[in-house]
Amino acid sequence: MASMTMIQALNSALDNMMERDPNVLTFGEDVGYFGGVFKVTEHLQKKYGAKRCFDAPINENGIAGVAIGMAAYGLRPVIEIQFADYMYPAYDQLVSEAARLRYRSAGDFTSPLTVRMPYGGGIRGGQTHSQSPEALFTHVAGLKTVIPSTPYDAKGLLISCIEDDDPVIFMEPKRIYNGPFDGFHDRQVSPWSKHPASEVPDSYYKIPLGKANIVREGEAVTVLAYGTMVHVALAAAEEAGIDAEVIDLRTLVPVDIEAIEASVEKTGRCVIVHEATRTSGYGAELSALVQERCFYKLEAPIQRVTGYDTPYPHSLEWEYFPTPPRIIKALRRVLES
Amino acid sequence: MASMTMIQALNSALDNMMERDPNVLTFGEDVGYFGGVFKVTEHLQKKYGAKRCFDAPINENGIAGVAIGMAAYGLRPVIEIQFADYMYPAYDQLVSEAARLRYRSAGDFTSPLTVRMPYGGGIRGGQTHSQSPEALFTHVAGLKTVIPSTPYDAKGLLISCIEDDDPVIFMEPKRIYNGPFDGFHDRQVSPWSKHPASEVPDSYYKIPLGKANIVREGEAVTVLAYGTMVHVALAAAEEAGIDAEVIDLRTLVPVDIEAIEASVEKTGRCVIVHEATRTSGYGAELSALVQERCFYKLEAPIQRVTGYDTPYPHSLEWEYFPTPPRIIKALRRVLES
Amino acid sequence: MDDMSRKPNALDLHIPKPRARPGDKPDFSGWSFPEPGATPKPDVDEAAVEMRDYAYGLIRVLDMEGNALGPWTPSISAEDLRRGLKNMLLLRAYDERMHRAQRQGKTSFYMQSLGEEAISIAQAMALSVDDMCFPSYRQQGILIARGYPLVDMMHQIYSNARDPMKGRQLPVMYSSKKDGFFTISGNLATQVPQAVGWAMASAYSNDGRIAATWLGDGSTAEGDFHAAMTFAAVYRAPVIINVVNNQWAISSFQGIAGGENTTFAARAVGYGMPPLRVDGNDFLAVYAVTQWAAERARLNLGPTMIELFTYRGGPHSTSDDPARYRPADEGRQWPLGDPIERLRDHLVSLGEWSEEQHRQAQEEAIETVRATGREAEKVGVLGPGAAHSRESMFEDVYKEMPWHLREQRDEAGEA
Amino acid sequence: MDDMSRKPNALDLHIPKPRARPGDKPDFSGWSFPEPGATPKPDVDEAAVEMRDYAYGLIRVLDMEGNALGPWTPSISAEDLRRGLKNMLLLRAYDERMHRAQRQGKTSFYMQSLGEEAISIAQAMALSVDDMCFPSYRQQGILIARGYPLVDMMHQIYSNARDPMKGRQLPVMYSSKKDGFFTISGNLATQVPQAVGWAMASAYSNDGRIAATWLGDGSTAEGDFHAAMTFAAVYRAPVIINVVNNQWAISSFQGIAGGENTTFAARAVGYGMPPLRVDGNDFLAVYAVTQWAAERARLNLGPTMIELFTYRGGPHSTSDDPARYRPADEGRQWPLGDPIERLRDHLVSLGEWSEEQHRQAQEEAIETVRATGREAEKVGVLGPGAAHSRESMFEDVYKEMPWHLREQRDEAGEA
Ligand SMILES: Cc1ncc(C[n+]2csc(CCOP(=O)(O)OP(=O)(O)O)c2C)c(N)n1
Ligand SMILES: Cc1ncc(C[n+]2csc(CCOP(=O)(O)OP(=O)(O)O)c2C)c(N)n1
Ligand SMILES: [Mg+2]
Ligand SMILES: [Mg+2]
Repeated sequence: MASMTMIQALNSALDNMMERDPNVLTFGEDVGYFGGVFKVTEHLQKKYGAKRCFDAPINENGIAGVAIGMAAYGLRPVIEIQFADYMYPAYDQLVSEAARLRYRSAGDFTSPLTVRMPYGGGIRGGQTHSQSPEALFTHVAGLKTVIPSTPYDAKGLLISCIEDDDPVIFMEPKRIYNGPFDGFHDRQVSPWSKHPASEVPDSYYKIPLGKANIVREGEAVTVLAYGTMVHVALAAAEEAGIDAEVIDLRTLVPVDIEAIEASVEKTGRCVIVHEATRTSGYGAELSALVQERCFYKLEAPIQRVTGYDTPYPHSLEWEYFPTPPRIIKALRRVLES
Repeated sequence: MASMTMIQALNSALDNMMERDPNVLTFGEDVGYFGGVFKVTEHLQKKYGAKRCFDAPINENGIAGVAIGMAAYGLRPVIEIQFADYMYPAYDQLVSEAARLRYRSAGDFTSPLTVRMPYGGGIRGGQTHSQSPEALFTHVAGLKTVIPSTPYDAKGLLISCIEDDDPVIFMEPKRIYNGPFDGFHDRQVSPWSKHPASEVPDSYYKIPLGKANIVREGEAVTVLAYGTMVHVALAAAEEAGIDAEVIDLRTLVPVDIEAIEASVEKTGRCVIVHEATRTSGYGAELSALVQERCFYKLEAPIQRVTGYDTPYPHSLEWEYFPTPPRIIKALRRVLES
Repeated sequence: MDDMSRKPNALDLHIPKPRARPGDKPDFSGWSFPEPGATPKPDVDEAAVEMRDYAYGLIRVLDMEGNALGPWTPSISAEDLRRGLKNMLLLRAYDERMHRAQRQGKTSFYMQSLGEEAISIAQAMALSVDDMCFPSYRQQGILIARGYPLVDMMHQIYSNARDPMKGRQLPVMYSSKKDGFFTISGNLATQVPQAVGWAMASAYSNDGRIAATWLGDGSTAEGDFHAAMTFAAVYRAPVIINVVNNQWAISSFQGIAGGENTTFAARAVGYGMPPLRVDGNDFLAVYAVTQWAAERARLNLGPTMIELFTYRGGPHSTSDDPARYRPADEGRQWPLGDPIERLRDHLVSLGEWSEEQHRQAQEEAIETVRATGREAEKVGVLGPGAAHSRESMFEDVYKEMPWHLREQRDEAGEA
Repeated sequence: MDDMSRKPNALDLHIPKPRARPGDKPDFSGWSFPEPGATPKPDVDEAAVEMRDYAYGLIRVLDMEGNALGPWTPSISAEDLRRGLKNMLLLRAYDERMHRAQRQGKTSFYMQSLGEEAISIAQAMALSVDDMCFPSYRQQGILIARGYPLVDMMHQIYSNARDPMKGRQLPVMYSSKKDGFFTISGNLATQVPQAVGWAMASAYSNDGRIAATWLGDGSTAEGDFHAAMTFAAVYRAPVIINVVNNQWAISSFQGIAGGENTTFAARAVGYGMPPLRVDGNDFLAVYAVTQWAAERARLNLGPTMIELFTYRGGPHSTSDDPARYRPADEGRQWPLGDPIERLRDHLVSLGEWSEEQHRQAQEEAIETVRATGREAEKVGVLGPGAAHSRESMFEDVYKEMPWHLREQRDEAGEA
C-alpha cells in the first residue's frame, strides 16, 4: 500500500498486468523509451523489454488497426492515444472494426483491446489538447467506455478493462493526473497524497465495470458526474452547503442504471455535469434515461452543466470550464423549482 | 415544375448551383463518369466537364481534406461520401478541421463545404450500408447537420447548404430516394410521383436551414422525426388513428427549438423517432431539450423509438427497423400515462 | 474564386481518364510485358534496395501456349496443379450460381471473383494451412482451397438458419478462424493494418505462422494501406500484402487510384519494402511469388508487397452494371488471358490433363455446386421471415449482454 | 497466445532503436553524403521516372567552408542572401525570447525552429509572395520572411488583446490569409491534403498560384500524408510537399516513422512523384530545390516532394526535455552544421559580409525582438484574467450565432 498519483496508479496497473500475463503489451506514440508524454508507461520498456512496450509511428489509425490484429491473434494490447483529441484518425478502426468483430463474426473473432487516452481541459492545452469526446464512444454499440476519478479507481478499473474480453475505451482525466482538482483554478491545488483514494495497493486488484460509486450521500439532489468533474461537483456541493448526492459513474457504457435510479427516486432532482460540449454530449443520454425512468418522481427539470458548444478555447479556458459556481447555480435552480 | 424522385431533386439542385456558380464543383467515389452509385450526380460530368464533376480516389479523409483546401481557396465543393458508413475515415478532417477553421483562425479562413452522404437502412445493406451516424455530427460544434424527407425539401435544403458559409453535413435517407416508405416493408410501396412533395421546380429555390416542418397537425402528442422516419411516423399516426402532431426537423443543428417547444407546450406529450442506435443518439439530445424546456407541461415521460444498440443486422433488418407498430406502441404508452 | 480570367500559362486541373469507355474498342496498345521466364528470381534474402526494379516489371512463368518458363517456375506436382485447376473450376461454378441466385431473389447481394481465380486459389495453396489470411471480399477461393464446406458458404450467402454468421452480415462476408480466414469487413482496407498486427503478434509470440492480406487497386488509396505499409516496414512484420490490381474499383479505373504515373507495386519501394509484380492470371507465377514472399517472411526477413496484375471479369457486385462505364468486351480481350484456360493448357502440354478430363471436371464442379445449392436452399434462402430469432440480434454485441440490451431485447419481444 | 515455446527458426519482432541515447556519444558513423555540387540538376520538365535516384542522394551546394558549388547553385543576389541571413537571425532571436517567455510564465507553450531556420526562410523567399503555405508549427519563419509584423506574432503567443486569433489558439498556431499562411492545426498532417486541395482549386480556377506544405518526418506516418500524395499525384496538383526530416518526432527517432529502411524522399517514388532530397541546413540548396519545384508546379507539371534533411536543435516544445531521450550534444555534432553559420561563411567568402557585420546584425535582431517584446508585453501576456470578452468565446463557431450559442452566451453572462 502506497500513496500514488493517478499516473503512478495507472503505471502500476500496467506493471501488474504485464507481470501476470505475457499476452499483455503496450505501445503508442512516445510510450517506449520515453515512457509516454505523461509518463504512464515509464520504466515498462526497461523492465519488460522493447517488444512489450514500444514506440509507434504517428498514425492513430494504424495503432488501433494493428492492435485489433494483435487482439484477434490472442494478445491483450493496451494502446495509448497521446491525447483524446487525436483519436479521430483511429475512429474508423475503433468503431467499424473493434466494436463489431464479435458481432459480425458471430463470436468467431473478438477484440479484447484497451484504448487509453488522456482527455479533458484545465491545462491550458487549447482546442487540440483539451477535448472530451466520450459521447462519440458511448453512441457506438460494442464499445465500453470507462473514466476513473481517483488513483485507486484508475488502477482497479484499468485492470478490469485489460482483462475484459470486449474492446474498452479508457479515458484518463489528465487534469487530475497529479492531484485532484476542485475547479477553483485560482486556489491552491492539493496533491493526491492528501486524498484517501491515493492509497493504492502495489498488487493486483479490480474494480468491476458497470458499477458507479456514490462519493457523497445526500437527500436533496442527485449529481451525476465522472472524471475530473466528480471533484468539481463535490467542491460545488460543499461550497454551497447543499445536501447533494454525488455519483461517480466510473463506467459510462454500460452505465449503472440502478444506482442512478435509486438516487433520483430518493432526491427527485438531478444535475448532470460534464466538460464535453453540451449538444449530444453524454449528459443528453443521462438526462433522457433519468427522465424516462424517474419521470413521476422528478420535481424539477434535470439540468446539464457542461462545456459550451464551441471548440475548447485557450485564454478563456476558465470561462469555458464548468466551474463550481456554474454547478452551484444549477443546483440552486433545481432546488428552488 | 415536374415530378421528381429525391435523387432527381438532388441532381437538379446540383445542376442549378453548378449553372449559377462557377465555384461550385462536386467529386467523390464514382460520382464522375458514372454519376454516383445512386445516380445523384448523373449527367453533371457530361454537362459541366470532368473538372467540375469527377471521380476521387477511395480515401474519404482525402476527399474531405482536399475539399477543405478548395473551400479555403474560395470554392464551394460538394463532396459525396458513398455511404455514411464510410465517413469514419473522413471524420478527423470534418471534426478537427472543417468544423474549426473559422473559430481557430478568428474568421481568417472558412470552410463553406457541403458533405453529402446517403444514410439509413431498410435496403438489406447489412451493417456497413445502413448506418445513421447523425449524432456523431450533432455533437460537433461548428458543423450543421441537415436531413431532408422529400424531393422538394431535398432540393431546397441542398441549395441552402451549398450557399451556406459554414460546413454542412447533408444526410440523404437512401431508403426514400426513389419513393416514400411508410415502414410496412411487406406492403406495396408507392412511387414519389404519387406524393405531393415530389412536385419540384426545375429552377433554383431554397428552404432555410434551422426551420422544421409540421407535416401533420395534432393535439394529443408531438412526434419528432427526420428523414425516412417522418413517413414512418405519419403512417403510424394514421394507422393508429392518433391525433399526433408530426414534426419533420429537417435541420438537426441548429434545431428549430421554437417549433418543438410550441408543439409540446400544446400536446404535453412527446415521442422521438430515429433509426440510429439509441444510446447517445440524437434522440437523447431532443429528449433532454424538451425535458429542460417543457418540463412543467409534460404529462408523460418522453419516449424514444430508435434502432437498437447493436450493429445493423442483415437478415433481421425488419426486426431492427423502427416500424409503425413500435411507434404506435410508444404513442399509446405516452397517451395512456 | 479569386480570378477566373485565364492568365497566360495559367494552371489547369488534370483529371485521369481511362483509354476506353462504352462504345470505344478496348485499348491495350503500347502495353508491353516482359517475356514469360525473362524475370530473374532473387535469393529469398535479397536486400530490398536491390529489388526496386521488380516494381516495374511483371513476373510471368506461363506463356500463352501453356509452357512454363524461367527461374520462377515453381516445383509443384501435377497432382497439386490438378487440384488447383479443379478448385478454380469449383470457385467459378460457385460464383456463377450464387450470382444467379441473387438475380433470382434468393439473396440480397453477391460478388464474384471471375477472372481472378488464380489469385485466391494459388496463393492459398502456396501458404501454410495455418497461416492467417485477411482477405477482401473477392478471395472466397481461399476458403475453397482450404476445404471449407461449400454448403456453409452458401448458408452465409442465404443468411439461413445454418449461416455461421447468424444472418448478421451481408453475403460474402465470411469468417472462419479455424481455417485462418479473418472476418470480412465491409469497410475497405481496414483488414490490412489488422493483418500487420496479427503478424506482429505472431513474431512477438515467437510463433511460426505468418499473415497474408489482400486489397484492391482502388483500396490502396485508403489511409489504412499507408498505416499497414508503415507498420509492416518499421517492425519488419512477417506479412504479405497483396494488391489485386484488377484495373477497376467500381466505375473508376486504376488511374484514379494512382496507377497513371507508376505501378501499385512501386508503393512498396517508397517504404523500402520488396515489391513483386506478377501476372495474376498465371497460376504458376502467382504460386511462385507467394512461396518466395512466404519463405522470406518465415525466415524473419520481413514483409513483401505483391501486385497481382489482373482484370475484374464480372460486375463489381450484383448492384453494378459495368456496361455503363467500360467496353463490354474489354475483359475478353484481356492480353493475359483467362487463368483457368491457361492452367488447363499447361497441364495438357505436360500430358497431365486432357480436354476430355477438363470437360468432365467442369461438369463435376457445376454438379457439385448444383447439388450443394439444393441442399443449402432446403435449409433456406433470404426471405421475408428471417431464419434467426429476434433475440439472437442482441447477442454478441458484447460477451455478456448488458442491461440496456436485455431491456431492448425484451421490449422488442413485446412489440 | 497460441504458443510461447520458441520454435526452431521461430519469428521475432523487430523494434527500431536509435544509434545513441543519453549517455552514449552521438553516432553518425557510416553516414556518407554526396559531395557539395556533385548532384546534377535535372531539367524542370524531367520525367519523374528519371528522377528516382534523387530520393537516395542529398542535394548540397555549400561546402563546410562556405563555398557554393555545382549546378544547383541558385542565382540569388548578395542582397537577398543578406536578407535571408538577417531573417534567420531574427527568427532565432524571436524563438529564443519566446521560449524564455514561456519559461517565465508569460505564456503556456512555445515551439522553436532552432537549427531549421534555413528551411522556412529560404523556401519562403523562393516562393512567390502570393503562393499559399500550409505549414506545420515549425515554419514561423515564413511569416518573418513575408514581413508579417513580429509584434502580432507575439500578441498571438501571449493570447493578449491584440492576438489576431482572439486568444483561441495555443501559442504558435498563427494564421494570416493575406500573407498566404494557412491557420496552423494542432492535428498533425491535416494541412497536407488541404494544401493539395488548395492547389487543385488554383488549377481548377486557371490561377497562377501554387501551394506549398510542410510536415515532419514523424508526421509522414499519418494517413493524411498518403491521402495528400495520392490526390496530388492523381490530379497532378501544383503543390510542393515538404517533409522536414529533423531526425526526431517527440522522443521517437525517424526510424519509428519508417526511416530505417529507406529515405522519406523515397515515399514520392512510390507515387511516381519527383523526389528531391536536400541538405536542410544549406540555405542555397534549399532555395534552389524549392525554386525548381515551384517552377515545375507553375508550368503545370505537377507536384514535387522535397525531403529537407536537418536536425531539431531544441526541445520538441517547451513541454519537452530532450536530454531524457537523446545525447545532449547530438545537435552540436550534427555533420551538416548550423544553417546560419554556413550562410554567414558563404557571404563572408563572397566578400559580401563580415564577422563585424554579423555581430551587429545579431545584436540588431536581438534588440528588435527585445523592443518588440516589450511592446507586446505592454499589451499583455497570458494570465489569469483573459484579454478577450467572455462573449467572444461564442463567436466564429458559425458565421451567424445560432440560438443555442446565444443562450449559452447569455447563461454564461449570468454566472
Ligand atoms: C471505406 C469504404 N469506402 C468506400 C466503399 C465502397 N466501395 C466498396 S467496393 C469499392 C471499390 C473497391 O475497388 P478495389 O479496391 O479495386 O477492389 P475490387 O472491387 O476491384 O476488388 C468501393 C468504392 C467501402 N466499402 N468502404
Ligand atoms: C494527430 C496527432 N497525433 C499526435 C500528436 C502529438 N504530437 C505533436 S507533435 C508530435 C511529433 C511530430 O514529429 P514530426 O512530425 O517529426 O515534427 P517535428 O516536431 O519534428 O517538427 C506528436 C506526436 C498530434 N499533434 N496530432
Ligand atoms: Mg479493383
Ligand atoms: Mg521531426
